[in-house]
Amino acid sequence: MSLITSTAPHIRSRLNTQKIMLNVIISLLPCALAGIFYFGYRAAIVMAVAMVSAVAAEFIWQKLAKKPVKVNDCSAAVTGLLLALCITPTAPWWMVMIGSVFAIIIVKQLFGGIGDNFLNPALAARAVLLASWPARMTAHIAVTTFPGVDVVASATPLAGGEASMLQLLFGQVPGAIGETCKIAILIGFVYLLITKTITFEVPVVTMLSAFVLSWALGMNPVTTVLSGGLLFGAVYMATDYTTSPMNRWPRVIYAAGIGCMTVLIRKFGAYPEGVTYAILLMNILTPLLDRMLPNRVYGHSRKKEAK
Amino acid sequence: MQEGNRISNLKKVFTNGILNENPTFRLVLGTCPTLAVTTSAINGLGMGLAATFVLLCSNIVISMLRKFIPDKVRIPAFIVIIATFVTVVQLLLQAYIPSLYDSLGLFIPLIVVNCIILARAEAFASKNPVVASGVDGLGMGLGFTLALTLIGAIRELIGSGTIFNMQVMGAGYEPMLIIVMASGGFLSYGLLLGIINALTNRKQQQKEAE
Amino acid sequence: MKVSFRGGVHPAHHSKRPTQHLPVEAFVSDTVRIIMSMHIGAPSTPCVKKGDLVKVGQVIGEPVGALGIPVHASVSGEVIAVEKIPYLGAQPVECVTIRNDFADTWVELNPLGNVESVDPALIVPAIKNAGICGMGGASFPTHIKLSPREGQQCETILVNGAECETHLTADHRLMLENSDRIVDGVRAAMRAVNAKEGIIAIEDNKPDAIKAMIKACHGRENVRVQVMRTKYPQGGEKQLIEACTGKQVPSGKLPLDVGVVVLNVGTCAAIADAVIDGKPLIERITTVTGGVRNPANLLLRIGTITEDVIGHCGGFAVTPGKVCFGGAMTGLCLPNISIPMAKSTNGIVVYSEEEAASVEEDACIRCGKCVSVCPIGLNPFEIKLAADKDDMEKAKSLNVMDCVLCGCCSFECPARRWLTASFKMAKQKIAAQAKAKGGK
Amino acid sequence: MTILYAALCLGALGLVFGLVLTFASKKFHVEVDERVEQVKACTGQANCGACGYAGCEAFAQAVVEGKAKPNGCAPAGAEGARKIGEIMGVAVETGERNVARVLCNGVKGVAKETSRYDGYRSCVVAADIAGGPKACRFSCIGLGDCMDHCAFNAISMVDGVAHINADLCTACGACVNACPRSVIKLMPISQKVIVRCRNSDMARVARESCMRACIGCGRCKKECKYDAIVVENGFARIDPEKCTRCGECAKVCPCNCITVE
Amino acid sequence: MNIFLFMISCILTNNFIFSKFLGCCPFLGVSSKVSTAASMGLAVTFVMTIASFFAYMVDQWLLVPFGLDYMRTIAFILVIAALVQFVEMFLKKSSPGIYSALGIYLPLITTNCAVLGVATLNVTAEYNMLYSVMNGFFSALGFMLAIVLMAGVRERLESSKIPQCMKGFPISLVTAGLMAMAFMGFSGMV
Repeated sequence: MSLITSTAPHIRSRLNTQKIMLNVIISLLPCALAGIFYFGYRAAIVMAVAMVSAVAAEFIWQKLAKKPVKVNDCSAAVTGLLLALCITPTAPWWMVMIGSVFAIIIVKQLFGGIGDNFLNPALAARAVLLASWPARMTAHIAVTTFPGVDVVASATPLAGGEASMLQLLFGQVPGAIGETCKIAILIGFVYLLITKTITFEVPVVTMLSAFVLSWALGMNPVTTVLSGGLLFGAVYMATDYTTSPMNRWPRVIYAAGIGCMTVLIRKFGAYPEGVTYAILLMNILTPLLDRMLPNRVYGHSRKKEAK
Repeated sequence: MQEGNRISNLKKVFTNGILNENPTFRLVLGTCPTLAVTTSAINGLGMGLAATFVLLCSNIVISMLRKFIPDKVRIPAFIVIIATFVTVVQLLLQAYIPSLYDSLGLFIPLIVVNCIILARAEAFASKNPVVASGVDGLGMGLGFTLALTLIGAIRELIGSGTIFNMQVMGAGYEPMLIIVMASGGFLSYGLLLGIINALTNRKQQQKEAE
Repeated sequence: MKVSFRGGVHPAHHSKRPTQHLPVEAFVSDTVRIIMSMHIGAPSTPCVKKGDLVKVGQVIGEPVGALGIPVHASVSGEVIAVEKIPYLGAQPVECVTIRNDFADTWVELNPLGNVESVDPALIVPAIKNAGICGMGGASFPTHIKLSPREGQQCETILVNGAECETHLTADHRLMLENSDRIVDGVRAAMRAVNAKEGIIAIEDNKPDAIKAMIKACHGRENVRVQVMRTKYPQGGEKQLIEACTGKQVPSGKLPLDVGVVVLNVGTCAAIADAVIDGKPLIERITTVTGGVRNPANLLLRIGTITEDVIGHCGGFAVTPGKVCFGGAMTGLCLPNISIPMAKSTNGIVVYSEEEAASVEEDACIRCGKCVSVCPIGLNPFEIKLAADKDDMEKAKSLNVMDCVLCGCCSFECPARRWLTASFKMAKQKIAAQAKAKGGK
Repeated sequence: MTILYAALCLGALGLVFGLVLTFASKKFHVEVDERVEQVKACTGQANCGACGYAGCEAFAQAVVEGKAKPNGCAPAGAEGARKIGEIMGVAVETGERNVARVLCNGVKGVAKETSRYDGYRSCVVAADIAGGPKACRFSCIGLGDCMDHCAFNAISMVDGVAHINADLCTACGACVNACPRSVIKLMPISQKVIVRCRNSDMARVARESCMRACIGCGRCKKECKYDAIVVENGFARIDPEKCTRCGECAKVCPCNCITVE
Repeated sequence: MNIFLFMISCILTNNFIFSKFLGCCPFLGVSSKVSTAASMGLAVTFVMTIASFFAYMVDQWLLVPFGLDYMRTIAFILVIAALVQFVEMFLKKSSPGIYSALGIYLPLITTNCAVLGVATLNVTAEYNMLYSVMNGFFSALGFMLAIVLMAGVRERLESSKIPQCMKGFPISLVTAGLMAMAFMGFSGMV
C-alpha cells in the first residue's frame, strides 16, 4: 500500500476561485433584475452580449495563446456582467462587445490573465467606451414600467436631472443598468459580506469619505452618496481583489482616495460622474500603497526596518 | 567585383534601417514623436520626412567631420550639428507647409533630442565613410517614416474613419475617439509592437524548425 | 473576557470532533519501536542491545549534547532489534524494538512527593531524567525551557490547552479526566523557575474542559484559567503569548526573553508524573480519528506502531490516502503505517483517497486572504513569488524566517497555492545558506 | 550682419560653456576603473552566482580589486578566463572543462517508490518528508530543483531522474548546490565512464531500494587493470586521473550502475 | 490660488507623459524599479528646474535682444547639454552619494525631450521668470509622479505571466496607455 505524502495543511477551505466568482455573480443578480425591471429588455440584451462576448474573448485568447482554458472559473463572466451593469441600457451591441473584448484581452490577458491585471477590466473598458463614444455612453433613458415600450431620453441626476431621495434609493432614475437601484446593491453587498467574499472596509470607507468630503465642499452629502455609480463602484469595483491593496492601511487609504477623488471629479472635473476614474487612479496607486505601508510583522518593531 | 560588393553592402545598410533595425518597431527609439504626432497619417508622414532630412544631412556632415571632431566633445558637437539642421527644417516647414508646422508644433524642435538621430551619429556616422552614412541615414529615416505613417494611418482609420483625410469607413461608422487621444497613442503603439513581435517570433520559430 | 490574536482561520473540521466525548482508554500492543530522536536536538544513543531484557521505565537511550534527554522503555520485555529505520524526516533514525512480555515490571522509581513542598532545585533535573519534551508537537526538551539563562526571568508559565488543531481531542480529554495532575504540573514548573503566575489558556469551544480546569485551579496559588476565542492557530506559541499577555516575542528571540514559558497541558501532566511519582514519560494520549472504523482517544505506550493502533480502532473505514501524525493544519505525513508514534504524537488522522487527492495550483488572484489570515502579518503571496523564483534574498527581506508554518494561508487560498510548502523550502534554504556562510 | 551676430552668439556660448566644462572637468576629476566593464563583458553574463558574488558586475569588481581570481567564472570557461587574465595582465591556469553529472540512475520502475509525493514541486521539501518518495535516500528525487536553477537550460527530467546535456553545461555548479541529496557532481568532461550511484547503505538495503544501486561488491575493482576504482562507503568511485575510459568495469557490473557515455 | 491651479495643471491635468508625450524614452526605459524611477525623477526635476531658469535667461538676455529667436533650439540644447555635464561633474566630486544614486541618469537627461520641451514651451507660452521655473519644476514633478507610478505597476508585472511577444516595451506602452486613460479623469479640473 502506497500512501500519499505532502506538506501540511492537509485540508483547504471550501472557497475557491470559481466559487468566489459565482458568489459575485449571485450578488449581482438583484442589480441585474432591477435593471431589467426599470429599463426593460434592452438591459437584458446588453448584459447578455457583454457576458457572452467576454467569455468568448477569454476562451478564444486562451486557445490561441495555447494556455490552459480556464473559462469555467467564471471570472470573465463577472467582468462582462460588471461592465454591462455600469453602462447605459441604450448602448448598442457592438459597443458593448468592443468593451468586453477590450476588458478581457487588453486589460486582463495581455498582462497575464487572472490576477495579473493592474486595472479593473470592467472599469477600464467603461472608460474606453466613455472616451470613444461620449454621446452614446451618456444617452440615458427614463425608467419605464416593465416591459418598457416607449423610450424617453432623459438626464441622470448628476447631469442635472431631477430626482427625489426615495427615487434615488429605489433607482427610479435614469442611469446605468445596475447602478441606479441602491437597495439592490445593498442586498448584494450583504450577500458578499455573509459569504465572506469581501470585507466591509473598502465600501464603507469609500462611502464615508465621499460623504464627509462632499459635505465639507458644500454639496448635498446624501445625494452625493446615493447618486451615480458611487455605491455600485464602492461595493463591486473597488473591492476587486486583484486591483485593490492587500495590507490593512493601504486598503483604507485606497478606499478614502476613491471617495474623495470621486467627489473632486464631480465637483471640479469635466465629467459629471467620477467613480470610474477615481477607482482607476487608485488602482494605479495600489502597488505603491502596498509597498509603502506594509503590515507590521509579529515580533518586529513598529518602525520600518532598514533593509 | 568589388564595386558590386560595395553596392550590395550599401543595399544591406539601407534595408537594415527599414526592416531589421527599424528604429520604431525594432529599436524602439524616438518614442515621443512617434506617440505624439501619429494622430493622422499625414502628420506621421510629415514628421518622418522631417526627421529623415535631418538624419540624412547630419549623418553626412558628421561623417565628413568625423576625423576632425575630438573624441571628448563629440556628443556636444553632434548635437550642435543636429540642432542646426533641425532649425533649417523648422524654418522650411514654417515657410512652405505652415499647416503641418502647426500640427507638429513643439515636436519639430524636439527632433534634436530624438534618440534615433544621435544614436545613428554615434553608432554609424562617426565610424563610417560619407556615402555609407548617408545611405544609413536615408534608410533609418525611411524606416522611421514608414513606421510613423503606418501607425498614423491605423490610428486615423480607427479614430476618425479616414486615411490621409479621405473617408474610408462607411458613413455609419462611429469613430473610436480614444485611439486618437493620448492613451490611444500608447495603446496602439504597444499593440502594434506586440503584433510585430509575435509575427517575427513565429517566423523565427519556423526557421528554427526547418 | 475572551482573548485572541490577529489573523487566523476557522477550519471546517474545527468544531465537529467525533472523539470529543470518548473517554480515554488504554491500549498496549505486543511490540513497540522506540526511536531515539523524539525531541529536537541530538538523538540519544541506544544503550541496550539485541536480546537484552528491559523493564518499564528503564533508560534505553542515553542523552547526547546540551539538548539531549534520555529515552525510556515503555514496556517490559526483550529487545529484538536496534537498527535505523526511515522516519518522518529526511534521515533514518535509530530505533529500539521491544517485544512486550505484558508483565509490566517497572524499574525502581524515585518519587519526590508533593509539588508544593519539594525542593524547587530538584524539579528541573527530575524533568530531564523523565525524558520530557514538548508534547504539543514541537518536542522541544522541557528542562531547557525551564532553565532561564543569565538575565532572563520567567514571569509567567503559560499552559497551552487551546488544542486549536483540527481533529484532535487528546488535550481536551486530558483536561477533563486529569485536571488535577495538570495543575500540579503547572505548580511544579512555576516553582522550578519562580514564576509569578500560571495561566491555563483554553479555547471557548471546550466549555466542559474550562469548567473542570477552573475547578482544579480552585485553591491553588496564582493559577488561573484564561478563555480564548476559538480560532486556529490559537495554540501557536507566539499567538498564545500575544493573546494572553499582549506581548510579542521579538523576531529571532525565545518566549523566555519576554518572561514567558509555554507548556502544553500534556507536558504539564507529565511533569507532575515525573515529580510526584518519579515516573518517566512512557505513555501519552493520542487521538485516532478520520477514516478509521472506531475513532478513539487512546492512552498509548511511546513507540506503539501505527498499524497496531489502527487495527485496534477497527481498521481503515476508507481507502487510505494519507495517514498523518497531528491535525490537518500542521500534521506530518507517514510514508507507511509501520512507523511508530512518538512523544509528540497527539493524533493519528486517516484521510481517504478523495480527501487526500491532489489540488491543482491556480493563478494567484491577489485576493489578499493570505495576508489577512497570516497571524504573523506577512505577505504570503509575495513571499511565494520570491520563493518560486528562488530569490532567497527577497524572501528573507519579506521576513519569511518569521513564518511559523501554521498553514493558514494555504488553507485559505482560493487558488489552492502551495504557500506554506514554499516557505518551508525557503526557510530551509536560507538556514542552509547561513550555515554554509558561518562554516566558511 | 545677423549672420555675424548669430555666429558670435553661438561662438560665445560655446566658448563660455567649453571653458566652464574644461575647468569643471579638471576640478572635479574622479578616477574610474574601466576594466570592470571589460571584465564583465568576458563573463558568462548569466548572473548565476556560482562565483560566490552577487552577479557578474560584482564579480568583475572583485576581479579588478584583486579579490577574485580571473578564472572564477565557470560559465566563461577557459576562453573567458584567458581574456579576463589579459585584461588584468596576469597569466591564468585553465584546466580541462568540467561538466555536471547526475550520479543516480534510479529511473521509474528501477528505484522502489515508498510513497506518492503530491505537493509543492520542490526536491528540498519532498526530501524532508518521510525520507522522500523513493526508498533510496541517495537517489535523485526528480522534481527538478536543479533544472530550475540551471541558467543554461542544460537539465531535463527523464523518467524521474535529472539528465544533464553536457554540451550546454558550463559547470557553474548551481545545480550541485541546489540538490538536497548531493546527487550532482562536477567532473572533467572526458570522464565518460561513471558510477551512477552513491548509495552507501548495506548491500541488502541498497538492493531492496533500487535495482541499479551500487552494492559495493567490488567486481569492477577487480576487473579494472589500471587500479582506478575505489570502493568506499559502500559504493564504487572511479578516479578520473587513472581511468583510461576502457569501459570494462561497466560490462561486469552486476547492477548496471556503471554507464559509458 | 492661481499658483495652486497652475501646479495641479502641470502635475495632473497636463501631465508631461500622459498628455504631452514628453520624456517618453526615459519613462519607458528607466521605470522597471521604483527606487531607480524615483532617482530618475529627482534628477529630471533638478535639471528641468535649473534648465528652465537658464534657458529663460539666455532667451531674454541674449537671443531676444539680438533678434536671434530662430536660434533657440540650438542655444537651448547647448545650455542643457552644458548644464547636465556640469551638474554631473559637480555631483561626482561634491556628493558621491547623490551621484551614485542619480549619476547614471544624468547623461540620459541630455536627450530627454522633456527638458528641451519645457524650455521651448516656456518661451512659446510667454511665461515670466517665476512661471518658467515653476513650470519646469511642477512639470518635472508630474513626470516623476508618472514614472514612479509606472515603476510601481511594472514591479508588479515582473511576476506576471505576460505573453512572450508583449514582454518589454509593448506591455509598458499598453500600461502607459491605460494609465493615461485613468489620468483623463483629471481633465477639466483646471
